Amino acid sequence: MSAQTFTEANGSHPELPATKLALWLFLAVATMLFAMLLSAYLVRLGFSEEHALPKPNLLWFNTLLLVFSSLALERASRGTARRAPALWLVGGALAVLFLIGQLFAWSELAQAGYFLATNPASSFFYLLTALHGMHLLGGLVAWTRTASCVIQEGRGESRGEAVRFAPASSTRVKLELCAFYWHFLLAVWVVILILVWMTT
Amino acid sequence: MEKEHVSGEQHHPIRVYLVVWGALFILSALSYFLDYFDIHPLWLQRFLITAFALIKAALIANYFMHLRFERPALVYAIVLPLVLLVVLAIFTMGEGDYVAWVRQFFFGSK
Amino acid sequence: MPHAASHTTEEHHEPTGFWSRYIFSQDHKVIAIQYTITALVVGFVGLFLSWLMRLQLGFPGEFNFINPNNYLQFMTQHGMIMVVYLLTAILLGGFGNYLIPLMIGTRDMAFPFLNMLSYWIYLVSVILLLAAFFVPGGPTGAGWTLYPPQSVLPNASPGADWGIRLLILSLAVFVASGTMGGLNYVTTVLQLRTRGMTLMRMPLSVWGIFIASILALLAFPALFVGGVMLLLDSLFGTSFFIPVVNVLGQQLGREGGNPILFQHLFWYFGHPEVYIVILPAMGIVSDLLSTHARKPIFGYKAMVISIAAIAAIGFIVWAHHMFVSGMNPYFGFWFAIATVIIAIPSAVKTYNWLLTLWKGNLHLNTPMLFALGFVSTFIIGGLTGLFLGNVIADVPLHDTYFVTGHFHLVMGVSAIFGIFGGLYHWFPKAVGRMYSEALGKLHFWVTFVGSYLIFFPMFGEGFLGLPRRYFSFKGIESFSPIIHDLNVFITIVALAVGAAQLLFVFNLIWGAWKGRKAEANPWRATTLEWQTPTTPPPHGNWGAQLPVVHRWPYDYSLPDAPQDYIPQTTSQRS
Amino acid sequence: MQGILLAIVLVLLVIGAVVLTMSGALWLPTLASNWGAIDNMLVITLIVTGIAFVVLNLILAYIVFRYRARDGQKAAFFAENHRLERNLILVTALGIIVMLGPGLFVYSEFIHPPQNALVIEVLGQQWRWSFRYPGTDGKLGRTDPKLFAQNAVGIDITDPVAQDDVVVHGPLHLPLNRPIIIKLRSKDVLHSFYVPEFRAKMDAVPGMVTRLWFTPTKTGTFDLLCAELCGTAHFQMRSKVIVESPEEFERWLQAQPTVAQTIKK
Amino acid sequence: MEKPSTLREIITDWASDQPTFRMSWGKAMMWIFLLSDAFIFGSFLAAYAGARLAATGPWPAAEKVFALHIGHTEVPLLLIAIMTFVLISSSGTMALAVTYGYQKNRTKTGLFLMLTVLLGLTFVGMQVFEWTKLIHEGFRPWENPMGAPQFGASFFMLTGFHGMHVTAGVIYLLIVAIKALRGVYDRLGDYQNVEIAGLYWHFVDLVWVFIFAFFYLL
Repeated sequence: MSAQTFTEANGSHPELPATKLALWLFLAVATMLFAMLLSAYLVRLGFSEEHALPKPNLLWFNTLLLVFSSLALERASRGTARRAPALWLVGGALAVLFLIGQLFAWSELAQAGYFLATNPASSFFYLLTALHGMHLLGGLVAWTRTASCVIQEGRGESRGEAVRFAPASSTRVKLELCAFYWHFLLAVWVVILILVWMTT
Repeated sequence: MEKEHVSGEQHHPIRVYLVVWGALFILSALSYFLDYFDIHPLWLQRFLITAFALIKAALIANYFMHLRFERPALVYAIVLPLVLLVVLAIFTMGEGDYVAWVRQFFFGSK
Repeated sequence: MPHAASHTTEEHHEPTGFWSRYIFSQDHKVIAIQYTITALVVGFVGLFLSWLMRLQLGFPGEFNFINPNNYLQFMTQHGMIMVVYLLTAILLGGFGNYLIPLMIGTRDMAFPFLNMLSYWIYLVSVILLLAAFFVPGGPTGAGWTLYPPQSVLPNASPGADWGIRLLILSLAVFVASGTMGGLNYVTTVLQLRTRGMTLMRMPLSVWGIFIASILALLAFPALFVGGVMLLLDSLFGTSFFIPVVNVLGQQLGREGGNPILFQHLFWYFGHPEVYIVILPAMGIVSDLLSTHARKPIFGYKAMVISIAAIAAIGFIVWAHHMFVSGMNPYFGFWFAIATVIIAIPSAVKTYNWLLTLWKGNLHLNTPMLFALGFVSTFIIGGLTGLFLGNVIADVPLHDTYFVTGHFHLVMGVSAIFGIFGGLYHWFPKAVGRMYSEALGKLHFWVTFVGSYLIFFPMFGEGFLGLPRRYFSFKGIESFSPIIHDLNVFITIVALAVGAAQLLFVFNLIWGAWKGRKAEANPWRATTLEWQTPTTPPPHGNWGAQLPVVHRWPYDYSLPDAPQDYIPQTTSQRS
Repeated sequence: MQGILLAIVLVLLVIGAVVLTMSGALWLPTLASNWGAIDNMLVITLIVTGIAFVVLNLILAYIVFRYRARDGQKAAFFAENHRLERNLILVTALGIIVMLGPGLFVYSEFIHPPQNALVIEVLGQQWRWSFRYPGTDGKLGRTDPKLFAQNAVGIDITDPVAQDDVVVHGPLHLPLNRPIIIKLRSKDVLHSFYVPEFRAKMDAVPGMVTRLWFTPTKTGTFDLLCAELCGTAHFQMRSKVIVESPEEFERWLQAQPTVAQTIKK
Repeated sequence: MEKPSTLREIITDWASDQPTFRMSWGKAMMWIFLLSDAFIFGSFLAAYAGARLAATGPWPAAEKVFALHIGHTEVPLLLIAIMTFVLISSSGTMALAVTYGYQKNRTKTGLFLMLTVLLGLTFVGMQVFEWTKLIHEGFRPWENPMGAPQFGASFFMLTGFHGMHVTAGVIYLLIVAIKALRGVYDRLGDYQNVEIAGLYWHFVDLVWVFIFAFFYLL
């Protein structure tokens, strides 16, 4: 198969799904954004003696939620069309729970007396988590739009055999991209968590 | 190859240049007055001066240097690497601030 | 595009006369050979300096003419010569010039005059570099990293006045030459490819050189800027990098500078520089492995993407050279994470080389041996790099012989192996005669085994805690006597390996003079440079018609093909 | 012939490397500080990279042995295998995470010194080390690089806190089992505080202060080296570190003259 | 047929066997050169920022240093403001020259090129005046009466390097202008060398925008 693609006589470009490339580009930009913020955070910590920040254990629980959410979406995108809707909904619900959990973590921090302007660590923590949450919210919008497709297609398939999505169907691509975005957000969250954990 | 993208064949009305030219004058004057009247708060002044500089640079590159009319392959190839410079600037400035802080902290006199 | 049109149809006017043909030639191949010879000559100076250092380390006190001062000067010049004036120049100037136009099917570089200028300016920079041996105070002894304050403060280190100024001047000239060359290579690759030669059909050698040229264009500016500021600090007494200091009891009137700033600028250049050296070598080795194993390169796309990824990430990892430099300690997290991420594309390349060889039909000619040697030394050099990128593991190992061993294997020996392999591989094309295989193989075995014997023990020395850049280790009780024995051993091997390089020189000269006439395509390779109508190709390369490309460059051993290779210019499937 | 030879050399290389590592002849000097975690990180890194080294080189050796050119042998044609490539990337990423992850936590510890540590100042200059201990008040007096013009160690002698400080040029005495923060200063060029047995290392930069910390856990005498090139006599810029029991350390410190006694105003 | 998406266009350009940048070699090279040059100036500015932030002496207020006396009133940064305006004007005239080049209008192209050269010379002249004035006032790269020594050092370094670019640009434009006026490009039937020179000149202006903002104003 590879021989064929490489020995084509004309010099035309290979087909690349534009949505996929668009997501990659978006992820590159988002990565840059988080990377810049994290580097600014590290830069800022250097010239301050005050690094204290309470670390609510709730954060680990939240991380777990996000991991399961990511896993559910991944299963949904690979699984059969019949089971996909349930998994898809569970994944989204877990993500919503994660966001609520983050809000609880914030309130825990606030109760301990750490606000946006208390010290560099706290302000960056609020900023980073807020930004991450916003990205997740954006993801949820895409999730909702995909959900309707999944449910429709799942309904269509539910009477028949357990079939997988056709490999190139648009729903399948949407599911995969959405799941991939979730993994990305999970990775970003883990990096944020580890860095904050280690530096405070 | 699309004809309208082959460089050397664009025709820009002179009016566009004059407008951009005028905008550059106005933005330069604005930055100058921001400094002249020492607008406070300081962060706002600095932010605006930086923002105006970026806008001016974008105008020059886009219109005078025709970047706006070039094919995106060139535009991205030229603009994206500049991010690496931003990274350098973040770290040299972070280092400068850190050293200043260390001096303040340990020697007590900046 | 009137320019392009005229260039593709017209034949070159072959210049007549000795001077315009061989000295002030604008033919990319002649310029490539000029670059190669100059770089090899200056490389031998670097090799000789390393001998002197090794003599001192192996037999301290035996050689009276080596004192601590000129030991440091030898060390600095050795590093500078090897990294910049040999490796960078030969890989970009030599291989870049020779291979790019031939491999992408064009008659010459986009700007032949600029190309010629680039070589002559490079020559000037080499002369300036070597001139430092003859100025008062000698060349600088501040290490190739040129860290201020010691590099510019008078009396702080040897050669801190004229030596450093001359070196910076030479580097600035080199940057100018490199920019001219780099502009040419990048423009040529992007704009001058022949019909059918898409970017994704270029041989990996061209990819490596192309990306390395981009790196050079974007990284050398930082060196230039750091150099200019250093020069101002040295010449005019400015204080960019010099804080309040007191040298040998004398308070200097400097104030408020920041030495670490220079380190940031230097490594912002210095780290990409490592890739400027290794990426072309990687590309060359990929081609050699594929050709001599008679197998398509495995994962061509992954190879291209990893070259590009290494280059891009290579710009945001520089401060892993500075983990214990006293910089803002929190930077460590960022640079450690970014650094180990680079390990992934590097690992991908290694896997793909191995998978290229898997189930191949390995013809172990001299170029192939060197390519295999490259893979092996790159593995060990790359893996030891993980110790130094992993921020906390770097702390005990930093500035010890572990570092010396690591970078010598990964960018010294590996890159040199890529160069040797490439030189042997393209020698028949460049001069039209064969070198001696037997001598070449001997050269390989001595160099390969010798390199391991020299640099592998250095990892052990590094674990023991031996600091680098030491003139002598006498009187340090914590080091066991094994260090002395090791140093003697390393020195003897180093002398032998150095001497073996004379074999190589002899082989090339003898081959060019008396060697057997080479066929047009002795390795039965697919890439364009082997399909030229005459060997060696004349100025203009292609005769009347430019070649047309129909396939990627790695169609080796295609199942139902009549031959085990199909040149890129062949249009049918079989 | 060449193939067999190369395979043998590569196998010998692997065996040699493993034997050399196992023999422990060229390994870190005995640890004398709390930084066992650094040693552990080195071991983890060594195991991860060691496995990769052995496996890759043996594969290479096997390849050159098995697939060296022979009559009638033809190379197989395969150019891609996305699944294999992805799995290899995942394995590599896993290895890297195993290696770097814990290291970052140790590094975090490395840059956050404990609160109750004894702060000692180390001054590097071409080509010797000086040390300053806080006196009875437990605090170091103010310094400023501009004051090198007045006294050799750049102390503000008008600072009351500085009066009971102790400056020594001889060996660095340290109490056992007490966290030490080393504040590093340099008078002229870059130096680097390096005691192989302590593992910790940090550059001294003129015009500013850098820090590192460790807890000595073994009594004895160790070499203090300079690990950053600092000019001609870089290789001779040495001193000794003497780790002794806290009582001995106190006794020694009491016996030293204070700044008030040594430096005239 | 609608316009292809940006993404699609990039892929097409980079995947084809045509020149990647659909322009002449000279123009492509100038763009790549300018990218490299941008890294030089970017590094200069980043290094200046790092040096300034770490400096121990007080950083002099640029508006005081570069003030001019008109009558008895002190006008801060007057000369710099004028220089900025001169350089922007020269960029405008250059743009016009390029436009007339497209129209193959020999006289107008040459005229505006000459005007650009004149404005460029004015800029360099004012720079020289500025340097002389400061040196008279005791500014040296290694010291200055106003505070941190890095101030003078950065000033001479940044403006000196930029000034060298302007000077080189003036010479370059002069050559192009003469060629244009003598009808060399008419005979070639192609004025793109004017456009390439224009790219360089605009870039020099673009760099000044940042020096003006970051060195003089901030």
